[in-house]
Amino acid sequence: MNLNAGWASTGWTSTLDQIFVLVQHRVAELFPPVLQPWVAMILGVVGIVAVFPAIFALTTVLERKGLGRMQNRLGPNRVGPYGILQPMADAIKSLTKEDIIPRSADAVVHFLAPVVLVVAIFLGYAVLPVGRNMVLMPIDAGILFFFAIGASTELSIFMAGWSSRNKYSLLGAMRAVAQMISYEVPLLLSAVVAIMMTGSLSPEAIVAAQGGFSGVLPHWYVFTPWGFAGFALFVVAALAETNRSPFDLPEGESELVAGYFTEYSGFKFALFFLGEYLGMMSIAGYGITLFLGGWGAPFSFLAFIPSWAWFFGKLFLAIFFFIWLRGTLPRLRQDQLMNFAWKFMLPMSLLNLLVAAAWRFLGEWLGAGVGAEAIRWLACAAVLGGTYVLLGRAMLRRQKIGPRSYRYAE
Amino acid sequence: MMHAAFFLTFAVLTLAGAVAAALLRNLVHCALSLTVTFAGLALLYLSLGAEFVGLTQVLVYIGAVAILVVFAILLTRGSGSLPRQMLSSSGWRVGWLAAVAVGFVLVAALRDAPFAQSQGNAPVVSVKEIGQALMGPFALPLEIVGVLLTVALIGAVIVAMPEKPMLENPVLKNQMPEKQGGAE
Amino acid sequence: MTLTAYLIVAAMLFALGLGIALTRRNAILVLIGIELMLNAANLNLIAFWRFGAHAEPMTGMLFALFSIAVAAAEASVGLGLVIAWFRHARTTDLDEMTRMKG
Amino acid sequence: MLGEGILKGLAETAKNFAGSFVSEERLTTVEYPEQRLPQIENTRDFPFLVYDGDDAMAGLRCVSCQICEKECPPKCIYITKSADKKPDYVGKAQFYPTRFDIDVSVCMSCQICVEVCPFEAIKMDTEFELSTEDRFGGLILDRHKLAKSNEYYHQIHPTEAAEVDARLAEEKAKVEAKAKAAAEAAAAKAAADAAAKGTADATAKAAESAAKSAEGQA
Repeated sequence: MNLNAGWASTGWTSTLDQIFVLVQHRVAELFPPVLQPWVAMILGVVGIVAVFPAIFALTTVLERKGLGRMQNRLGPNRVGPYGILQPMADAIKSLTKEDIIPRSADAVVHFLAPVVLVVAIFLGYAVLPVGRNMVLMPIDAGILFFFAIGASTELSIFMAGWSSRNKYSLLGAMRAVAQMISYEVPLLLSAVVAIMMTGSLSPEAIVAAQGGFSGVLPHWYVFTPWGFAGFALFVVAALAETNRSPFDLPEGESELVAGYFTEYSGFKFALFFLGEYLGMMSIAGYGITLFLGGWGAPFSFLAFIPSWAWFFGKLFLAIFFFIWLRGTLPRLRQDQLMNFAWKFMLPMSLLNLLVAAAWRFLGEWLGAGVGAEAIRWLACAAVLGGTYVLLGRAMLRRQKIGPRSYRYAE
Repeated sequence: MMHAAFFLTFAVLTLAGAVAAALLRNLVHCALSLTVTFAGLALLYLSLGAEFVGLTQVLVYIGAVAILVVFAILLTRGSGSLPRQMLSSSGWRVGWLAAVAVGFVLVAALRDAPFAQSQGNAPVVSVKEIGQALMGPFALPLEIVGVLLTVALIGAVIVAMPEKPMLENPVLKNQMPEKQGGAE
Repeated sequence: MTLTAYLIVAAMLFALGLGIALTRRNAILVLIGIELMLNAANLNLIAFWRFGAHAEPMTGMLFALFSIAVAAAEASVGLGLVIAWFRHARTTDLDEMTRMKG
Repeated sequence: MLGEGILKGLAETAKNFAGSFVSEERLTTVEYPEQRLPQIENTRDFPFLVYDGDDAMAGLRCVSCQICEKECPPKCIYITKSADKKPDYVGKAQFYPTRFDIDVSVCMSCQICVEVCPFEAIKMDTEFELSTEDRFGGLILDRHKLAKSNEYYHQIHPTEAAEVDARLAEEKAKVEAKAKAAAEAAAAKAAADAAAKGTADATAKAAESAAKSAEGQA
C-alpha cells in the first residue's frame, strides 16, 4: 500500500495512523498466501461489523441524553454510571421479547425485510474510507456503489410495510418510499458537484483531492460556494433519506404508530432500529467524505493526529448535529415535504451543478491571483445566495396562512 | 473454478427469480422475485468486470423500476393473490409452447455457434473513460437518451394525471346527452 | 466461464420473459416480462463486451447503459399507461381490454 | 428568509443543552425515587375507608349502604352487607360491611364514591406507589387494607378532614340534641310514669347516657 505522496510525518505518528492496517497485515501474514487476501477482507468486514454497531449502541444512549439536555431533562441515567450501559439493557430487552408475526402477515417477506435492510446498509460501508488506506473495497465507482445500495433499501422498507398487512405499516412504507425517492434526486445531484470537481467517483480520490492546506486551512469542498451549497443540500436530503427528524413522517407516532415497523417486535425491531442508525452514520460518512475532507485534519498543525480519529470525530459531530436538529425541529407535513423536495431542493441542486461548472471555467479564464479568486468566489456565492433568497421567499409565501374563518361560529 | 461457482450461483439466482415471477400468484411476490432477477443480473455484470453497468443496474432497476412496478401494483389494487383462472390468459398453453420453443432454439443455436472468443482478461474500463466516451464520441446518443428520458417523464406524468371530469372537458361537454328530467 | 454459458443464461431469461409476456393476464406482469427480455439482451451485450474481440472497448458497455436508460423510460411510460387504463376501466386484466374506444 | 427560524431554534436548544450542564435550576425534572416533589394538599388517587377510634374494623364509618357500589362508573367496588348491626358513631345501630373490596386497577379515580357517600366513610387517598406483580392479590384491596384512621386522613388532607369532622360533630350534636330532647321528654314522661309506677330506672339510664354524650361532644 502506498501512502499518500507529500504526507510527511515522523515514524510513530505514521505507525499510529496506520495501526489498524498494520494489524490487518500482520494477522493476514500468519495464514498461507492463498488465503491472505481473504483473511484481510474478513478482518476488515469484522472491523466494520464490530465498530459501527458499537457506535450505534453509544449513539442511542447519547442521543437520548442529548435530547434530554436540550429539553432541560437529564435523560437516561440509571443503568451503569451516567446511564452509559442503557444500550445493554435495551439489547437484553429486545432479545428476550417475544417475536410476533401477525397472523395474516406474509411471513417470508416479513422476515426478509429487516435482514435485507441491514445487509444492504452494511454493504454501503464497504467503500467508505474511514482513514488513510482504510477502505474495505477500493473500487473505482465507490460513490455510485453507495447510491445504488442506498436505493435498494427502499425496497426492503416497502417489503416491511406491505408484508405486515397493516394499514399503518403500508401507509408508513408508502410515505417512506415516496420520500426517499423524492429526496434521492437532490441527494445525488448535490453529491455530483464534488464528483465533478474531483473528476472521479472513487471516495478515496475525492478525499485525496481535498487534502493539502493553504496556510493552516484545508482545501475542503465545503469552503467553496458550490461546496457549501452542495453540503447544505446533501445534509437536508440525507435527513430525509434516513427518515430523521424533521423528515420522520414515515414513522410519525401520532398518526402512524411506528410507520413501516409497527408490526415488528423484539430482535427484528432492533434490526430496523440498527438499520436506521447505520444508514444515518453511513450517509453522514459519505457527506464527510464528499465535502468535509474525509479523514483529513482541519488544520495543518493538527495533521499528526491519526486519520481515523479525524474521521470518527467528524462522524460524531455529524451525529450530534442530527440529534441537535431532532431536538429542535417539529415534523413537516406531507405536502410541505414534497413541495420542498421538488420546488426548492431540485432547482437549487441543479443550479449548484451549473455554478460548480462555472467555477471551474471561471478559474481557467480569470487565471490565478487573489483578485481573480475573490471575483470568482463572490460571483458564485452571489448567484447561489440570490437564488436561495428568491426561492426561499417563494416557499414562504406559499405557506402564509390567512386569518381563520368560521362558517357557523361568531 | 471460483469464477465458475460464482457464475453458477448468480445464474441460478437470476433464472430462479424469473421463474418465480412467471409462476407466483401474488403480484407483489412477482415484483419482488423480479428484483431478485435484477440483483442476479447485476452480480453477473460485476462478475464480468462491468462494474459501472452492474451498479447502474442496481440503481436503475432495483432502486427505481422495481419500486415503480410495486407502486403500480398497489395503485391498481393488485396486491392480493389471484384466483387460478385469473392468472393466465386463455391461450397460455400456446404462449408457453412458443416461449419454450424460442428458448430451445436459441439455446441449441448458441451451444454450437462458433463465436470468436478472446480468452484474455476483462477489458479495463475506468469510470473516467466512460465519462470521456459519453462526452466525446457518444455525445449524440447521450443527448438523445436525455431527451427521451425527459419526454418519458413528462409523458408518464400526463398519462397518469387524473382525467378531468366530463363536464369540465369542453369537447366532451357538447357531446353529452341532454339531462333526463323528471327523475323522482 | 465461457461466452456461451452467459449467452445461454441470457437466452433462457429471454424465453422466460417471453413466456411471461405471452401468457400472463395482468398488464403489469406483461411489462415485467418485457423488462426481463430487455435485461436478457443487456446480458448479451455485456457478455460480448467481455469476451468479444474488441476493437472498441467502450461500445458494448455504453450500449448496455443506453439500453438500461431506454428500459427505464419504457417502464415508466408503460406503468403510467397501465395506471391510466386502470383508472378508466377499473381493471388491469388484458383479456378484458377489448374496447378500442376511450 | 428561509431557514431563519431553524437557526433561532437551533440557538435555543443549544442554549438549553449548554445551560443544563451549568445550572441545575434549568432541569425541570426530579430524580423520582430519591427526590420527590412535595404533594399538594388536594392530591388524590384511590379511595380508602375512614375509621374512628383504635380498632379499624369496629370503627369503620361505612354502614354498607352500597350507594358507592351502585354509583361507581367502572364498577370496581364490591360490598357485602353484614347480617347483624353494630352502633355507629352516634350510637345508632347500623349494618357494616363484611366485605369491602376496591379493584384499584379498574378504579378511574373519579371520586364519585366520595361525593355520594352520606356517612363521610370513603375518602380519597394519596398513596400512588401501588405497583405489584400480583394482579388479583395486590390490586384488589380488601377492607383491612382500605381502612385508614381518621388521624391519617387529617394528615393527608388537613383542611378537608377538619371540615368533615366539623360536619360530623354538627350532625352528632344535632342528633344528640334531638336525643336529649327526646330523653328529657322521655324523662319527664318517665318521671310522670315513675310517679305513677314508682320506677326510676329509665330516668337514671337516660340521664346517664345524655351526660356521657355531652362529655364526648366536649
